[in-house]
Amino acid sequence: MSRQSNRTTESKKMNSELFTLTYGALVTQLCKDYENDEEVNKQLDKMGYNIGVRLIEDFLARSSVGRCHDFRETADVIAKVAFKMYLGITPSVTNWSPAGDEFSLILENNPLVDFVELPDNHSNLVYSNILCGVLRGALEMVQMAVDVRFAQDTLRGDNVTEIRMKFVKRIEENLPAGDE
Amino acid sequence: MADEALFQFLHNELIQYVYKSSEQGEMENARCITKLENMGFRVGQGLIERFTKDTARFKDELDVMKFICKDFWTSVFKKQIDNLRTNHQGIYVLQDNKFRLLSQLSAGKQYLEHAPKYLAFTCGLVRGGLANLGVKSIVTAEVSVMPACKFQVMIQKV
Amino acid sequence: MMTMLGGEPFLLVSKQEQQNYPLYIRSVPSDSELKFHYTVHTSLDVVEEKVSAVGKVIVDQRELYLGLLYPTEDYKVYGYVTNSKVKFVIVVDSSNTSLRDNEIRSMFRKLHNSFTDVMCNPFYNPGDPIQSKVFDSMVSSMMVQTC
Amino acid sequence: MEPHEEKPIIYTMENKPIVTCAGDQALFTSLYNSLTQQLPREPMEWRRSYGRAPKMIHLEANFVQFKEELLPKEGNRALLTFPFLHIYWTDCCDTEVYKASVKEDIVRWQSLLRLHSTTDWLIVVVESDTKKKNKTNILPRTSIVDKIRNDFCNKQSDRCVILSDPLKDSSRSQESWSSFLTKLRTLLLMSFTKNLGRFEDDMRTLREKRTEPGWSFCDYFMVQEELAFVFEMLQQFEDALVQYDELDALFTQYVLNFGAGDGANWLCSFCQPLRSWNGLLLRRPIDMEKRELIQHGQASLLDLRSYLFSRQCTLLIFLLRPWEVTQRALELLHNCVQELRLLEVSVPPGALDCWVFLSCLEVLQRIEGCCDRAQLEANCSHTVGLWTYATEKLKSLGSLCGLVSENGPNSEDLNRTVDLLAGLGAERPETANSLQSPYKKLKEALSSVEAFEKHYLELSHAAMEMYRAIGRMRSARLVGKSLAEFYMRKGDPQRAEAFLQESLKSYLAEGWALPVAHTRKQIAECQKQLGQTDEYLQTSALLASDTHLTDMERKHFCQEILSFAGQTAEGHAQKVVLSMNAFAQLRQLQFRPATAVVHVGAALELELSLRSLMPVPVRLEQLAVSVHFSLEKGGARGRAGPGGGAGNRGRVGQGQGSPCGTVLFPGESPPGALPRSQPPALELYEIQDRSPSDGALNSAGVVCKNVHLLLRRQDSSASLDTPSSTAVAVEDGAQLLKTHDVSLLPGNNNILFTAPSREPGTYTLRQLCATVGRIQFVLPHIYPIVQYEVYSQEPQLSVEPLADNLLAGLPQRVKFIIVTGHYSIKRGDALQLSNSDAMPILSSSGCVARVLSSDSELVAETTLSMQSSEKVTSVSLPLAPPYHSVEFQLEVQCHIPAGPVRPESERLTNGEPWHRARSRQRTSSGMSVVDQKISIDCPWSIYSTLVALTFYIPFKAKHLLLSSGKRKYIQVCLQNVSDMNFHVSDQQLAERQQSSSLWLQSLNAKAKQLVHSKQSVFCLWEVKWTCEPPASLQCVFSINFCPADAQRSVFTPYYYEFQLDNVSTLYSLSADIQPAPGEQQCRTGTLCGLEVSIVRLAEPSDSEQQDEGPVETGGFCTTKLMYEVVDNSSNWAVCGKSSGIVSMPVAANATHKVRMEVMPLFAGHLPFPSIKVLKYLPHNAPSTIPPDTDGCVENDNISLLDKGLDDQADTSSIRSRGSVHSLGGGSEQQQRGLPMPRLEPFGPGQVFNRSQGCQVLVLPSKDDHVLEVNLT
Repeated sequence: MSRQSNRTTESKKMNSELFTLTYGALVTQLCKDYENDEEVNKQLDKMGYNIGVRLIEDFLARSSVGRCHDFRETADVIAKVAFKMYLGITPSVTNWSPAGDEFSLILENNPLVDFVELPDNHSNLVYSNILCGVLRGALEMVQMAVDVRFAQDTLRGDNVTEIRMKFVKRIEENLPAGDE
Repeated sequence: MADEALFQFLHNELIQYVYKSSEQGEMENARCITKLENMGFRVGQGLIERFTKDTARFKDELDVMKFICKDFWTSVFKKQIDNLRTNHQGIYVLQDNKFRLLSQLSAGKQYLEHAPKYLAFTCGLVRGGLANLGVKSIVTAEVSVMPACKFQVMIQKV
Repeated sequence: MMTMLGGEPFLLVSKQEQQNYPLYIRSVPSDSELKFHYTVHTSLDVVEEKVSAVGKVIVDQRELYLGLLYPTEDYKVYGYVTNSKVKFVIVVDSSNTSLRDNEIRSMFRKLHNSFTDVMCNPFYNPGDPIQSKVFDSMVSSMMVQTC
Repeated sequence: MEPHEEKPIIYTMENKPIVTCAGDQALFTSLYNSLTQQLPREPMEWRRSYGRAPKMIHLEANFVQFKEELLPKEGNRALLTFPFLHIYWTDCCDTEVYKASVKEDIVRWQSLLRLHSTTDWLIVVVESDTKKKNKTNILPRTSIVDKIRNDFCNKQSDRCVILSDPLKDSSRSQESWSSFLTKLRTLLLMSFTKNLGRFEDDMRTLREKRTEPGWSFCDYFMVQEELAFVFEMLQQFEDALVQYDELDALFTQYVLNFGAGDGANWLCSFCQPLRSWNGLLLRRPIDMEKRELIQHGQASLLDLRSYLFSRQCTLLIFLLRPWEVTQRALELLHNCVQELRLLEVSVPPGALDCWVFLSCLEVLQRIEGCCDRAQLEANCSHTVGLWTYATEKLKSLGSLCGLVSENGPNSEDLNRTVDLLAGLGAERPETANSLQSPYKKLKEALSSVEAFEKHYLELSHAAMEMYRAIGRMRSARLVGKSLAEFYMRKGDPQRAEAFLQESLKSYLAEGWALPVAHTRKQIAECQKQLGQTDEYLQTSALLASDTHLTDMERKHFCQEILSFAGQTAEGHAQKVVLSMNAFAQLRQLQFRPATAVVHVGAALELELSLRSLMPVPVRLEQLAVSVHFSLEKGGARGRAGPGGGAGNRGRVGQGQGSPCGTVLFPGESPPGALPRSQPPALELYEIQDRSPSDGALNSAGVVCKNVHLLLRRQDSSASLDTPSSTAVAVEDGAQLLKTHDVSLLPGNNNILFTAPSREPGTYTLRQLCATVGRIQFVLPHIYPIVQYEVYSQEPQLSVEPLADNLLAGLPQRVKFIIVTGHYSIKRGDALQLSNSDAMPILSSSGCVARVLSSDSELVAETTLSMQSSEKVTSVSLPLAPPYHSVEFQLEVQCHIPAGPVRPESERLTNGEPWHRARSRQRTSSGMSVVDQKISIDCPWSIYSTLVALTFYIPFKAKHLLLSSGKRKYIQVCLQNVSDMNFHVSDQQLAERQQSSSLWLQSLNAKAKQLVHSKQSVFCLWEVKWTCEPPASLQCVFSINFCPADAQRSVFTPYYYEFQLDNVSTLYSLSADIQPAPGEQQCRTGTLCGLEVSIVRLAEPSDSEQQDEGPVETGGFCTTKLMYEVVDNSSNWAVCGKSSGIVSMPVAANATHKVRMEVMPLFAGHLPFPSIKVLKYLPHNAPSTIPPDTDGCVENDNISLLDKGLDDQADTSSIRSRGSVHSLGGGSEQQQRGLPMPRLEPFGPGQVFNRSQGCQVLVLPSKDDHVLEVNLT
């Protein structure tokens, strides 16, 4: 899948390659710095969070998206606007919980993991975990506390990559977001 | 461009991480720079492998440098190097008058001291790219007026 | 010998410190595997000859595909060198007539692309022997085709 | 005289297109030469069919007499024999003659031509004046020509030309020649084009038929070759070559198809078994024999190929492309081998090798034939392939014919040889007389073992040289390797090994596992044969550990080692030493305890994990680590004690040592992995270039620290592991860590050692040596460096207080710690403590001694027995082994010394050291200390140890003399400076010489009081007397105290002694401030009057007499006083004379008043300015340093207004106010100078100030700003 997508030497793609590779370098660095995968996952999530809280401004500024009325709308914006804008992909939104407070983003292809092959000694690494952090951080800035995690990952041999996202609560007063 | 914003966020986070994970001190600071540079190095290797996949074999060192200044720079920073100079003794100076990773840093002296953090990764990119093309080098950088920036490439004769 | 039809040992040679150590060798298992290795190793002479010829020669001869390096009684040895000075060598049983220059060319392209992906795998440490499963399967499929 | 007739047509270069000549032969013959010469002179453009590029060609022709036979029969496609043009020659100029003979002749000629449908003809009419001369009835010249034209060339008149006076050398004849030649050429070319065109068409149609049954390649071959010939004839070699290449390709395709399954039946002729294999023959332009064979479809594959190639070769050489020949040759040879396989042609063993061998040499010689040395050498790269190929083939022939085996060929071999030679047939005439001909070479090579060797070596070396010359080292080495194999077969391992080692090097360098393994095997073989035992064993070890070998092989080599090891050394041959790294790898090494620092005799364990690379378990008689011992700061540990180990952790493997005392060793790269020399990693850091003037940042950047290292070229070759070569030496004499009978299993093994620790010092692990029978595997250097330390320690006694500071006057616990070091405490050992009265040791019963091990685990606990005599207290020690510690506590009490113990922080002489004093006070706790020394005799030493204990006195006392008029009070302030709280009770003040006339009346509470830490108690006594009080009072203050938290309150007394002098009051001062006249109140900024009155209270006392000599003036004696009005709080501006001298009569109630003016600066209740009175002594009077009693200072504090100590210090400040006289220090310096009047302060309490602390109300003035003005 990644194979074809990389053929083009068009500059936008290039950038995403730069991004992909840089992210890769980061992950491997973390793997060097921390002994176990869980720590790495945590760190990735943190960094994602830090990005998220900054990213949201950029996002709101560039996508003229207004306030979302409900979680479903949020989900759509994330999938159709945010992911498209930043990663050039449009994951599908599925598996709504009956309560409508939890759903899944299904990524057919995840630019972060182009070229990546997980070595056996990193079975517990959630390679793309930064995405969870980003989503968490960004939504927190719009007063939404969410819980994000990877349910499936093609890297780990699943057919698709699935990000599971659960609405926790609405944050009333906007507490200042510090780096984690 | 969207992707780029994302990259810059990531790049900043990278810097934050590296500097946070190490306590301060001259020694430490040096280690951070080097760490960033090394990450860049690996990325550079990968990128150049892709970029040169469909190009003809390079004639010589200069040919390679030109590629870095034109194609490579364009693909990564979406502009060419503004000026390339060499002493024909294996030293090249690449000048970028509006270096992308600095342009987000607001200009002005007080930010100048932070500039090096934002250059290390790119030094690595270049060194990695060159190394993968069989040109061993040392890449350093200098800023005096942001966001203009000079990268100096010292070729190691092997 | 027919058993070796389409049996190409592939190999990539890194340029690190001008040392042509193999990053990846693959061949149809056969008793003449050793001979493959010798042949391929020797072929590096020609590869280097051709590579170093670059710069002297005119531009249009600077393509990555080096063509037939040299024929032996039993094999045809083809070469390819990436800009990152990684050398690919394909050895084909000389009785294998199905593979013409163009097929070989495209095989090299495939190899190169796949190798590029390996290089971009953050967990791959450039210069180490290649263990990538993707790469492996790609090579296998190629070898199957050529039989 | 027809020169060409007999000449048989041979297809050679001499071929020229044929032109027939009919008519007047004599005439033609006369012109023949000039014709043949002139025809090629000028080139002619040949425009060709099928859009082929036009060519300029020089035409030549072969003029032959016309014969009917020459005209091609129907279907005969021979081109070379084809007459392209027919010319009729006549010089007839006479109509009669023409009519008579010539015409018929032409007609006949024409009809013949027409019969064969050739239209390419020309009639030449030669006219010469000579002929006309002797002729009458001349007709105009033209007539004949015209006739001919009418008769024959209807409407193609150009078919008849005139050549006039050809033999004359006139311009006219020139012209006619050239026009004639041009015509001739044109016609020739026309004919070529036409006929070749037709020919090619036929050829093509023929090729189209190739799928039809019965089509024969050979026939077609002949046809197309015909074309090739013509091109060749016309010197169009390119075109010729193309023809052959097409044939080549066509044939190849057929063979491939055959391989793919569809075989054309004509191919069968090529499938016949191989009968002759006399290689290529390139010395004839055309090999007719082979051509015949092809023509008759009897050619074998090799025949066809050989012929084809020989033609291609010829043409390429004409085209000056010899190198293409060599390249094509190699391809051809390979290709033929393939094709024979494809066609499943049965080939006798070795036949092909012969053919290839011969062919290679033939090609090479052909090339040599047409190039000079220089060219050849410059083009090795093109020829070397053939050389090697020939070499290989010869080699395989050699082995086939048993010429390589040590004991020559056997009969069978010989038969084979004979058959092979038979296949060569007889030598060809071309090479018959060249000695170096391939044929001869091969025959000779196969003739005898020696000859073979000679030729084989010759070829091999030639090939190697060339490869070297063009820098194809690997190829050269490969040839070398096969040469080595040859030598092995010849039983000459010596030579073989050299080559093998060389190739091995390069395979190692480039990390080619399989070749490495294979070559090593061969080397092992050599070494075995050469009986190089050590090397062989070393190599075997490498092989046994090489995972690229089969298990069988590995076991075999391992077995080789073991069985050698098993042999009983004949004649005490000393052990064989091998490098260990092939046998096993040292992975890690761990110390217990981790610090790797122990005391003498302590247990230090060392576990090393060794990874055995052998495929089977190996039993080691002994595994030993040789250790280098050095005294280096072994002793130094003594002081450091066990704790010192911590500092030494670094020693464990130079930084590699993790805190857990483990040293990891970088794993050897496993065989086949790549020996990569890592260049030094570059170190970057930030720089900020700031401008020197203002620290502003000029520029910032990233720079590289270690450029110098990085820019240095590092050659990787150094880093290659060639373990076998390095000779390893066992260093002996060193101490050893040993274990016996270890069995190493494949993979990791952990072996435990106990490190020797008898001698104190540093032990460095040097070598690791595993002994297997006669073999020792040695790791020559253990790196990173691993060391451990053994220290020896002197026994030592230390005594430390339990509390952070010991208090005097109370029982205090002190801790005795004995570190036994190397001494062991025996029964009856005791500490002898010399007693001192000041600090008795309270022999508290049931105090216990604890014996601790070096890592402070409790070993034993025993109650101490103590005997005290008046001199010493002896404490009998519990038994304790070396490097243990004994701890016990004793209770001591330090008596507070009676008499003033002055905290040195408060000692003072006259005023000036006060600054220092005060600053000291701030720092120090202010507790006064008592140092107590105990000398202790320890059983391990003849010298007694002095232990100093410092006790702090918990209290500090100060006293004050207070006066009120004549009444006197003594106040004592007791300050608890300790951190404890105390109860104090029955404080008492006693006067030394109990004079009945004076008593001290306590004004204090009886009850005991609690004094908290840092608090003070004040006690007050009134001094009462009946008659004059003595000049000085000796007072002793005493108070009992006991810790507040003490369960049973035992009170200890605290004493404080002090002395008071001149207590009685001599003068009383009083001051009064009056508002300015007419004012009710004082106002700021307005002058007020100040009146000071000094009243003498007492009669002169005798004490007074002696110090200031009163002066007799006017009957009664007076004494001089100096007064001074100062206001330091700057409430007042003292105007006019603020100080002055007054002389007072020495008599009671003598009074003296002084007036002056002061101006209040502020409104409100202002305290009076302070007024001082001092003794003013005449110069002759003896100086008395004021009695230096403690507390007198405080005393002053009180008596001199409420100004703090500052004023005392501020003597300078007084002086600065322009006063001529000085205080204190001042006086001293004046004594040193010439005698002058001096000032002396009065003793404490001698002057009483009534208006002490009085205040006066000052109202604000109307206009403040005025004040501002006059103030400034």
